[in-house]
Formats: sequence, C-alpha cells, structure tokens
Amino acid sequence: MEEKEASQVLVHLEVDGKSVSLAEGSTILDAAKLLGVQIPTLCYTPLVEPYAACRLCSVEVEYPRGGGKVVTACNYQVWDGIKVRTDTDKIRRIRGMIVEMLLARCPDIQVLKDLAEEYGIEKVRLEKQEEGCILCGLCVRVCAELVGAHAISFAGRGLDRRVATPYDKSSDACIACGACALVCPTKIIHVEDQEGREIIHEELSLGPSKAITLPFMQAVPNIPYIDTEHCIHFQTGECGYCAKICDRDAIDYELQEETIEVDVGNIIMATGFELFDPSVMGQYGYGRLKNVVTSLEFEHLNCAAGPTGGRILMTDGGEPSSVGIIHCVGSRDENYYKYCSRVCCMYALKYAHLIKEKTDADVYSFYIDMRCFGKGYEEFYHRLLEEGVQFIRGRAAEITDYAIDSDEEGKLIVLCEDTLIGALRRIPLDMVVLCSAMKSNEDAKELSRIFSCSLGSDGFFIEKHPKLAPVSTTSDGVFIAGGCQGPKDIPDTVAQGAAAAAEVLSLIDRKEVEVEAAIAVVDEDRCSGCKLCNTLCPYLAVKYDEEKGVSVVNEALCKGCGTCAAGCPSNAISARHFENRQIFAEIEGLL
Amino acid sequence: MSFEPRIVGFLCNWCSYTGADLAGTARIKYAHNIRSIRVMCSGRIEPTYIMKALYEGADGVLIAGCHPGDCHYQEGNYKALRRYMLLKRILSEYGIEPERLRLEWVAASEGERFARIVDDFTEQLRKLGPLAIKESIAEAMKDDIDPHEAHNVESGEADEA
Amino acid sequence: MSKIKEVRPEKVAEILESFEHRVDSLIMILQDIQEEYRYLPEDALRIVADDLDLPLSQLYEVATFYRSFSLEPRGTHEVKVCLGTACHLRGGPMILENFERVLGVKAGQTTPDLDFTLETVNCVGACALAPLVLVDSDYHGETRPSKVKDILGKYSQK
Amino acid sequence: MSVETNIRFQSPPELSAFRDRLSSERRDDINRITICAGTGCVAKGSIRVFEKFTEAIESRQLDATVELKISGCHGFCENGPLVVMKPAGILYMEVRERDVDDIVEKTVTTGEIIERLLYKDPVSGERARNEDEIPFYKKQMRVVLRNIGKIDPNNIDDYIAVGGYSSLAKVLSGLQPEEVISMIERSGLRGRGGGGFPTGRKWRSCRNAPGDIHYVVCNGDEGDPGAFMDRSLMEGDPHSILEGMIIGAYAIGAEDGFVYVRMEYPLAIERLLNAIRDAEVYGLLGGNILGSGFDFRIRINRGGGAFVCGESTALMASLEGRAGEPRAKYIHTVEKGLWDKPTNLNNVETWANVPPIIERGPEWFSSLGTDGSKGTKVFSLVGKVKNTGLVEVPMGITLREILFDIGGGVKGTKKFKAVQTGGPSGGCLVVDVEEKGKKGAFNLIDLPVDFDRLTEVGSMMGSGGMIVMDEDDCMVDVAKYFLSFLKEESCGKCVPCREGIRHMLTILDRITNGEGSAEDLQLLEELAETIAEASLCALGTQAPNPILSTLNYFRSEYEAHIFEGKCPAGVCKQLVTYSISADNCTGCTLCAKNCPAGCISGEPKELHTLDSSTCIKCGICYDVCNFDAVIRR
Repeated sequence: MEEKEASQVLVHLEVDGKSVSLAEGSTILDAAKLLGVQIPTLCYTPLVEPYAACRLCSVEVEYPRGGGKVVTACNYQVWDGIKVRTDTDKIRRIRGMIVEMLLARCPDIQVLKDLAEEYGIEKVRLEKQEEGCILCGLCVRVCAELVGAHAISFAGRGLDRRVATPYDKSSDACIACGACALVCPTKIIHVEDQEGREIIHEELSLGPSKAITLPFMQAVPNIPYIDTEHCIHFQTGECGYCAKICDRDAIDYELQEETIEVDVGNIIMATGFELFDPSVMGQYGYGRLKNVVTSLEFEHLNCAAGPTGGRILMTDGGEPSSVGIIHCVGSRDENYYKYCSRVCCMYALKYAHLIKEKTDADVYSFYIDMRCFGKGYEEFYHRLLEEGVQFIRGRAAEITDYAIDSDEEGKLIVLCEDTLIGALRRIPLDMVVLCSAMKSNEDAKELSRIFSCSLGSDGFFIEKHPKLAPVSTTSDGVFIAGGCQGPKDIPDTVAQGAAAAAEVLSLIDRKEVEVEAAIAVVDEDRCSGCKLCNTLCPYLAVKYDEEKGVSVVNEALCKGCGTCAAGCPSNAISARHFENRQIFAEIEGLL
Repeated sequence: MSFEPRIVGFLCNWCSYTGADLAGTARIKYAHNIRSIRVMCSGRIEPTYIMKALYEGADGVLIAGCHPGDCHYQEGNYKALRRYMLLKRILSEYGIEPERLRLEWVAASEGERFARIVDDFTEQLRKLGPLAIKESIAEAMKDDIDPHEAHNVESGEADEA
Repeated sequence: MSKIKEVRPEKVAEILESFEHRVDSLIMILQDIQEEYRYLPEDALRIVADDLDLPLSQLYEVATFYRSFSLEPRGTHEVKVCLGTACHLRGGPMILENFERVLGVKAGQTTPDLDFTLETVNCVGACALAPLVLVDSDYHGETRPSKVKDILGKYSQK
Repeated sequence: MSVETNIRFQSPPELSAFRDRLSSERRDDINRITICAGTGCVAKGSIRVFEKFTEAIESRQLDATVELKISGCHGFCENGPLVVMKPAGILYMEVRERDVDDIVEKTVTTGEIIERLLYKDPVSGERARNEDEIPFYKKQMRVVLRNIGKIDPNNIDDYIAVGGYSSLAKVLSGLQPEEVISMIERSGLRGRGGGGFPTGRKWRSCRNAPGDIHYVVCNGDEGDPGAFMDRSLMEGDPHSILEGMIIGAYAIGAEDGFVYVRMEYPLAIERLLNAIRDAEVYGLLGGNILGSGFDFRIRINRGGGAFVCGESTALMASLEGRAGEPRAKYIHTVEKGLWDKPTNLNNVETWANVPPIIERGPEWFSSLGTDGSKGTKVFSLVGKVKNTGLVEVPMGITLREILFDIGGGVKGTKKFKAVQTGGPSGGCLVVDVEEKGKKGAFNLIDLPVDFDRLTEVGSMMGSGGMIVMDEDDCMVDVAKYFLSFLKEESCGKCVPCREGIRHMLTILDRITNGEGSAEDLQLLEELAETIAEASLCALGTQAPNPILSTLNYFRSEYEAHIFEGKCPAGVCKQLVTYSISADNCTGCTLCAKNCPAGCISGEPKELHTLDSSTCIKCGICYDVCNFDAVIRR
C-alpha cells in the first residue's frame, strides 16, 4: 500500500531491465505499477494489508550479491540493488499451474477463465470441484481491517477452509455495507434484503451507490459530500480510506455543520416544492407494488448519471414492454390538493416521448384534460399523438396486480374509465409512472413565521399582490420565487427568479433604504419614562434613554404597528398617519 | 323595515383588511352594515376607539386581526386579545351588552370567512336591537355637562395586567 | 454421564480467571471449556469474546482451526489412533480401519450414543510402542487389529 | 517432592554454596534405584513398577538404606521399563511388576544379578551389565541428554547438584550480554528445529532490533511424526531448557518468555510447570534473578493440535490468540514477531545446548561435529529398527554407525531398504547395502550426517526424526502417507500448498490403485515445482520432498505400480491379494475365527482356503497367523 507521505530514503532497483527508485517500504508491486509493468493479482487490494495467499503475483528476484528466489510481489519490500523479472518461463509455468489449480476448484469463474487464456491453459488436468470461492480472504480482511465489523472469518483448516459467519448464523455484526461484495474477485457474494434491513441493490438503487459522492453531476459547488448514514467510518470508526487516498488531505471527519450568521438586506425565498407521496393513495399501490414509480423517480431513471445510466429499467433489471402514465395523482382532487399542479401534463408527454425513443414499449397516458398551455406545447402534444401514444381520457381508478386472465399475469393492471368511449377498461402494463402533485414544503409554515410572510390555504407563500407584485411579500426585503409560491414549470420559475433578483438589485442599487412612513414618535414632554412601551415592541425599537429619562423610538427599526401607542398610559407616543385624532375623525365620519 | 344595526370594524392592514378586500374581488355577497377602518395592526386599537365608536352610534364593534402567529408585527394580535378581554368586562358596567364587541381572526385568504362573520354579527345585533348610548347618557346627564366634550376625557386603564 | 451440560457463565468466568484473562492463553481457555462441556457451545464462546474483547468471528476461526476443539459434543471416551510415521509403518492404518468397523463411525466422528469419539493423531512420542492407541489418557502399545475389540471392551461399561 | 520453600538465592555465591552443601549430603554408600518415567516407559507401566518397588522396600524396612527415584527417558524405549541400580551400576530392561520382588531380594540385598533382565546383544547373544557395555549407548555422546537418567525431573535440587544453573550464575556474575552472544556465535551452534540458522546471529539481530519489548520463545510443538527428542528433554530435564532461555533472555534483553508445548505432551507440560514454580521459589526465575536486577518470566502455552504451528510465524499467530496461519518472512520475526515486537524463537534442543556451551566454553562445543555443523544432534530412531529410541550423536557421524552400530539394524528378518529423515518435509534416502550400482541406487550408508550434507542429497535434517524402512514398506505408500499428513495439516491459506498437495495425493491414490499413467509422473513433477517454489511457508515449499526423493531414488517402484499393476512391497491394498500357503497352513482355524468378512473356510487340521473376491483385505488373518501361512502379495 503506497505510503502517502513518502519517507525520504529512496531505494533503487530494476524491474524487467527498467530501473526505478521509490520509497523504502514500498513493494515490488508498487514499483511495477510505477513502470506500468503488468503483474496479475487476485487476493491483493490497496485497501488493506497484503495477504499473499493466491501467490499469483510471484516474480523472480535476483540479489545484488548473487542468488535469488521466487517471491510474491504484493508484499516483498524492495531493497537496494535487486533485479526483478516478472515474466520468465519459470514464472509463467508457476502462474499457469496456480491458475489451473484454481480453475479445477472453480471451473466456471470468468476471471479465472480469462487468466487461463492468458497463460495458455487449454485443458484442466486436475480433479474438478464445484466451488465458487477461491479463499483469497479479501472479504474477510476488508470486513475486519477496513470496515471493522468482524462479521465473517475463515473457518476450518486446510481443505475444509471456508468463509463463514460464527456458527453459520446470520451475523448481528454485519452492517450490510456491501464492502465484501465489492472486493470479491469472483463476484459470488451478493447483498440481499433480510428482515427489512437496509440493502443496496446493484441494479436499481435509487440512493447513492457510494457513501462519498457528488449530490448530482451539476451540483454547485461541485464537491463530494459524505453520507454519514451509510459511511462505514461513522458506523464502526474504522475505514477512513478516502482520507488516506486524498492527496490534498481535504477530508476531515470531525467537521460538523455550523450555522453562520450573515447580515443581509434582502432575502429571496426559493425553497421550491415537495412531491406529494402517493403511497397514501392506497389504490395506486405505490410502495406496495413493484414497478410503480413517481415522476421524480422516473426522471432519476432517465438521468444519464443515475443508477441505470439513463436506461429505463424495471426493478428486476429488464426493459418494460408497456408503460402507463397517470396524470393528476393528488392534484385536482377533493381529498388531497384541489389546485392543478400545472406541469404534470407537459412532463408526462416528455416521458411518453422518452419511452418511445428509448424502448419499443407501448405507452398509455391516463389524463383528465391535456393542459398544454405554453409556447409549442400543443404542437408537442400532436406530435405524441402521431408517435402512437395511447391517450385515455379518464382518471385511473386503481392499479392492481390481481390478474383475471393469462396475459395479465405478472402485470400491473390499470382500471380506468375511458370517458371518450364511455367504457370501463383494464390495461395490463409493466410499469406505471404516477404524476404526483406538487405540494408546499413541510417547513413552509416555519419559514412563513420566521419571515412573517403569510401562507395561502394551499400552503404556498402569498405574494404581496397577485398581479402587481408577484415576487415580493408583505415583509419588505423578503421576496419569493419559483415553486414555493405555487406550482409552476421551469420557464415560469426562471422568469420569477429573474424578477426577484431584479427587485433585490433595485433595492441594493438605491443605497439608502426608505424608512417606513407610519412610525411611532415619542412626545418627550408627556413621556413619564415608565418604560412600558419598551416591553411592548417586538422589534425593540423603543429604548429608554438614561440621560433624557424618557423612551426614544429608533426610526430604522420601528415597523409602525402602533401597539406602543395604544399601550402608552399617558398617550405620549403617537403613531404617524394613525393618530388618535385621525381615527376618531374616521369614526365620526362613518357614523 | 327591520332594524339595520351599524357596525364599526377595525381591520388590521395585513390580514383582515386584505381578507375583506379578497371577499370583494371574489364578488362574495355579505351584509353592508359594516363600515371598516384600516389600522396597521390590531394591536393599534385602543379601548377608547371602541368606546368612541359606540358612543357615536355604532350598535356593535368588530375587531379583526391576523391569526395568532401570523401577525406581521409578531405579537400585535396578542396585545389586542388582552385589551379585548378587559374591555368586555368594563362594557357591562356601562350597561352595554358585551356581545356588542366581537374579536375575530381573519387571515388574508379568508374572504369567505370574513363575509360570514359580518352576516352573523349583523343578525346578532339585530336581535339585540339599537344601542343609542349617546341618547341615554344625554338623558341621564341632562342637567350638568355638554356631551360633546365627553370624548376628550382621558380614560386610560392599565393595559398590562 | 455424557448428556450435554447447560452452559454456566460463572464456570466460564472461573476458567477465564484461572488464565488471568490473557489473550495468549486463548487456546488453553478453550481447551478447558472443551473439557468441561465436551464441546464449545456458542454461549461460552460469546462470554469469552466479550471478556477478552475479541470479535466472535475470531474465536470461531480458532475453534474450527485447531483439532483439539469440536463444535459438536464429543464422546465420553476419546479413542486416538496414532498415525505417526512409526505407527503407520507398523500397521496403524489397519488398526484404524478395524476401529472404524467396530465402532461403525469414520475417524473424526462420534458414536451416536456419545460413548466413543474416534480420532487420529500424529505421533504422541511413544514410537517404541508402535502401533499405539490412546484411550483418554491410557496408552495401549503394540496393538494388533485383533485386539481392537477387547480394548474397547474395557471402556464401554465405565 | 516439593522443594524446601524457605531458600531464595540472592546472589550466585549463595547458589554454589547450596550446591556444595547438597553434594556433601549426597551419600554414595546407599543403594539408589532409578526407574525411567518417560512417556514410553510410563506407557509400558513403569509407574506401577515404581509403586511395587516402594511397597517391596517398605515391607522389608529397607527405606533407610535404599533410595527410590524416577528419571526422564533414557532413550532406549524399545526395552522399557528401564531400572538402573546404583552404585552397582546395573541396567535392567523390560522390568515387570512380577520382577520387582526378585530384584529387591537378590540384587538389593545380596548384589546378585538377574541374567534374564540384562540387555541381550541380538548378534552376539552376550549379556551386558550396564550402559557402557551396551552398543546403543557406547557410540553416543550425551550433551543435552547428559542429566537424563541421573536426575529426578521434578526435583530442582538434583539438577543443581549435577551443576545445574551454574552457567546462569556464571553469566549473571559479570558477563555482559554482548559477551554471551559472542560465545554462542563462536560455538557455531545452529538451530535444532530443522532450519539450522546460526543461533548466535539470530540472537544478535534480535537484540539489535529496535523496540523496548523483546520476547523469547521456545518451540516445543515438535509436530514431526516419529520425532520425540524434545518430549524427552522437556520431561527428563526441564530446568536445562529454562536455564538456556534465561541466559538467552539476558543476552537479548527480553523480560517475557513463552514455551509453546503441543497438547499431545501432557507429561512434559506438567514437568515444565513444576520446574518453573521451583525455579521461581529459588529466585532463579521471575523478579531480580539471583539478585542481579534482571527480571524474566516464563509462561507455558499449550498448542491446539496443528502441525503448522511448528512454523515460527504460525506459532506466534497462535500465541496471539489467532488461527495458526504463517505470514511471509520477508520481515524476519527477530525484527517483527509476537505482537510485532522483536521475538527470538528457538527449538527446545537449541535452548538445552546453551548451558553446556556457557559452562564448558564455545571452543569445546565447536570441537564437536563437522566444520559446517557443530555440536551434537539428538535423533529419534524409529520404524523397522531393532533399538527404537533417542540417540544423541556428534554431527558428522555416518548413517551406518547410527542405523547399525547404535540402532542394531532392522528388527525382524526383513531386508533394510531406506531411511527417512526430516519429517514430512524431509526426504527418503536409499541405504540399500547390497544392491550397488543399480541405476539411481546410491549407497549413502557412509554419508556423514549434518545439516548441509543431508540437504545436498535431497532430504534435510529437520527435527531429527529417522524412520527406518525395510523391504515390506512401499515407497509410494510412504510418500502418500506424508502427503496425506500434509493435506490434513496444511493451514489452507495459500493456493499452491492447499490445492497442490490435494492434487498430488489424488494422483498417488490413482497410482496405488493401479490406475496411474505416465502423464501422472510428469504432472507430479510440474505440481512439485510450483508447490516448492511458490508456497508461502516451509510446510508447503518442503512438501514435495518426499515425492521428489522417492521418485529420484525409487522410480522403479512407481513404474511397477503404473505399468505392471503390482506393489513390490505388498502394501498397496488394491494391488495386493491374500492367499493361504499350502505348505505352512496347519489348519489351526485361528484365521477363520478372526476373519470379519468370513471369507476363510476349512475343516480343523485341514488346509484352509481364502475367497479373495469377498476378502476386505483387513489384514487380521496375516496378523494372527502364527505359522506365516498367510501370503500377502
């Protein structure tokens, strides 16, 4: 394993005639890597200490003072003046025999067949077995040294040696991190779901496949983050391999989240929306039936950097032959969200087009009204009609897997009413995409309290004025843009974003801030200094002035609510534009 | 023609006034008996305003503010609630039925709700009948002072319990 | 006598104490447990693992590596047929075959009634008595295939 | 016999004063009867003989004038239980309980010698009175075995009386560690475990290895079948090993020592534990040894039953509470051994050689043996030899002297065939006296035995096991035996050893079942190369030796099995048939009665017949027949 901080003492040696020098303590394998010389290995990984059990990396070493022997490259530490030869006849014979022995043990392991080809082994002359494991010990050592879980170990001796959990019972030490499956050279270890323990499917893991990864390709800043829930270091305190391998020493496990106080003049809230979780709608069977996915999950399938590299796959890894898209799941619905989420129709069309393009599956779209309101939207809809997508006008009532005849076997059957032909229909499909509603964030209530801008009945922020001030809110300096103000698609969101930014820029550009007109004023002669008003003001805008012995209003802070004026026992404070005189005059005028 | 009570409504600018405005833009029908005054916050309303309104001939006063926690100025509506509680007790001493004063929380989106409150308050006052406090005071004090100056009498009471 | 005993934690603790909880004495600790219970029960291994702060998987590896340990209960009497070179040359395999025939079990197995466990062992250092058979700690030197029956006879009543 | 508990020597002079007091009290006039209590003799009932003696002495009120003692293994196990009568110096053999009264009556009281119990020279038939007259002992030179037979292993005083711990006293009263190491280097002592690495150089590099904690380990795993010299040393003279380790620890600067003893040696473990306890009581072990301020503790660790733990790194892994898996020795254990600390591991016999070297000086030691291999080596002579037992001879002695002069040649009437040295990783050497000049037959009878010469002829010294084979032993079967042993004992870590040995064994099975072919021999040699070159530890790299040496010296036997389907030695079962010889069979019906398969039939007194089709070849008839009437060919 190369030491990151190379110790000063350098060692000079020769590998296959090419000379090289590298740090003391490095191995022949390190030297070979430096020179690009290929040495086959099976039980080696840089993750843990070399074990030298498979002996495949045997090479010949010639000592400077004469003599020499066959050693394993992965753990033989280099010293001055040795000459290494990695491809002599003897070495090829030895490696050939080792491969033949392993192939006799595990006849149908691909990695061994490739090695056999390379070393010219046509026929295995030895007695065959039916094993899959070559006992290289990678899984055991990674589990112990790197992961620190010690869930598995070798058991038995000599020919009955095998990899096992204690008493062959499912081990409670195993943290299902999948490290053993990753390092197994013959790929015979699988990570399976057991009693609901969290597992990572290779085929369709919607979660991050690695514990340290970029949130997504286009993330800004483009820096990886550690998913502490899956990272082994945070579970067993061991591993730490990413820190070892990062030559910028950029990884520090002790860093904690910090809250930073930033003084700003304006705030644009673009907190976006949340997708409605359709599992509460039992009739669609999301979370219960396989291959019923939400629109966001389907988008993740299509993403080139996603788990399936952009291919539309079912959970068993196969390609669907028929896909259904159900609109208005939770939207335009009395029991859930009355409003229309606006964007589903258009992305449903996009998905239909993608499915037609990527697979040769039939596509069914269950809609109520096709709302193609934008530029070029309607034309796109007609194009879809030509592409042969089946549009069924009628809300899908239920998805079931109960098949009543053979061609519905193993399929998801969508029960719906086709209002255009006035008939109930059962459509068997392989996969169903639910266009679920866009709803406000769970924490919108919290945010509205903090920034004192009110929430509409649909949970989205209320703009100051629907027509005249769509991106500002009742509190000055606080603006809203995008999904948090209501369901909208990307063009509208971008437009609102620009608008909010413009609003902010105009405020910043003006240098001074307009003070609130209607603020409170203290009449110092009448003020008795009782400080009662200080307690009333939520913005601490009224302070008692020690020398003057009276309370004074801070004009910049006062928002003009007038509570202090109402509470002052000696009417020493008056709220401009809402003085008592004016109110009384209004009362008299009204009656 | 049945008795048409006159209601003075003090509406906070951020929630109730906007709610009332929404009822209007949403073309919701509701009783015309209310005449509203906009104040920046329900916390701005002094008990003297209510007494003034009743004195000037209002048969009922409605105070409308933001739902607790929604106040644009954080705590204004809490202060209004306290003053309202105290004022209710004093009204009966003046011989005014406490039901003539009513406090409601109306959010900016609750145009519908505002309308219903006004209709309901109107019915309630219709049952109570006219207040005409001004005449009864004049009646009782016929002999000594001129009622016009009465409203300048400072009648502060401790706000904070 | 050869029924399988229940694991008593204080007994295991006593054994651990007798070796001062030293990791280098692990094999001896396990041998005393094997002596006590005729095999290495899982609960005993778990107690030892916690006490010595070792992973259970390491103890399982040790328990299955060394010949003196067994995960299944061994017979009351252990018959060890020496197959050292000297004994091999003087007819050891023949004697083993006859033991296997009489006891009806292969080497390394235990008779169903848990009376006898038949083992092979490599040289106990008494080559002068080859071929040698050990039953528990008694040495039976210069055994002959025909003597197998009466050797076993001595132990079946006990 | 527990030792007086109140003595604790504070300085070397106190020890020698105690030694002088012991020798003054030693009364040479009284009779001293020593009964051998090594594993071999105990197995033959020597403990019961000892009890009978005690009874006999007490019943005749002779306990005042007769002293009874037990001793370690003399090495002449073939003729155990042995009894030595001092001062008369008589050695009685195969003493049974029934002989005890005779001995006490005659030899003790009147000094009369009982002829039948004396050693009978197989060739000349004469009787020999004591050790000096018996050829088995005459040619031996006992250095490490010097005390065995003379002292009671459980009694530290006996050891001290014969000069025990004087070397330790000598070292601790002025010698610097450097000087001790240079003495060992000058003596030319090489490791007796099998590798033959110069002990002095090992101690020096261990001492110089960085680190404040050093360990000293004694390898008592002795897994080689047919080797029991370490056992008799541990049972017979445990203190000499401890003394050697303490001196070594002082030289290297270690405070902790381990003796790793295989579990199959319970008696050795018991004797070592007693020795440690007594040495600690006497202040010769533990804290502040002999007042010198040097502390050193020794712990005994039982092995778990794994031959591979004889290999140093596997032994250390076992001590660390892990499975006995060797690791690559590119980093030597003297630099990174037990718990990655510098560890000096030597064999039991190596440690036992240290006190004599210190006591009599390195020059004396290097005068023994050949220039490459100094000092003496203990061999365990077993197999088809007349005098099975331990033999300590100077290095360089010829095979002929060991096998014939000392060993007494082949037991029984069969012809001498070969001798195997070096345990399962050793090789088989031809000592075919008559058949000179045959292709591949070498007459190694006069080969001087030492480390380098044995390796040259394709075997190795190993721990010193010497297995004698006669014409009845099939070389292919012997090779198969060693391979099946290694298959059982391989730790299974590295591919060449785990998989390679299995395949070689399958091929040998095929050959011994008569289904072998010419390609098998070629495949055997290919497998042998990979296993020997690429295996991780010595168990693997040396595993092909038995095959290669038997192929080299006895290729004809392999060919007989393959091409003629015959096993010349009549051992390989598949190729052997049992029949009854017409002229020898007397019809005594013994074989018929014992035959488990019931395939022998015939009337009493009549010639019996054997039906080879149902015969399961269990060998009982061949074994019970007293008239050599059963033919196995």
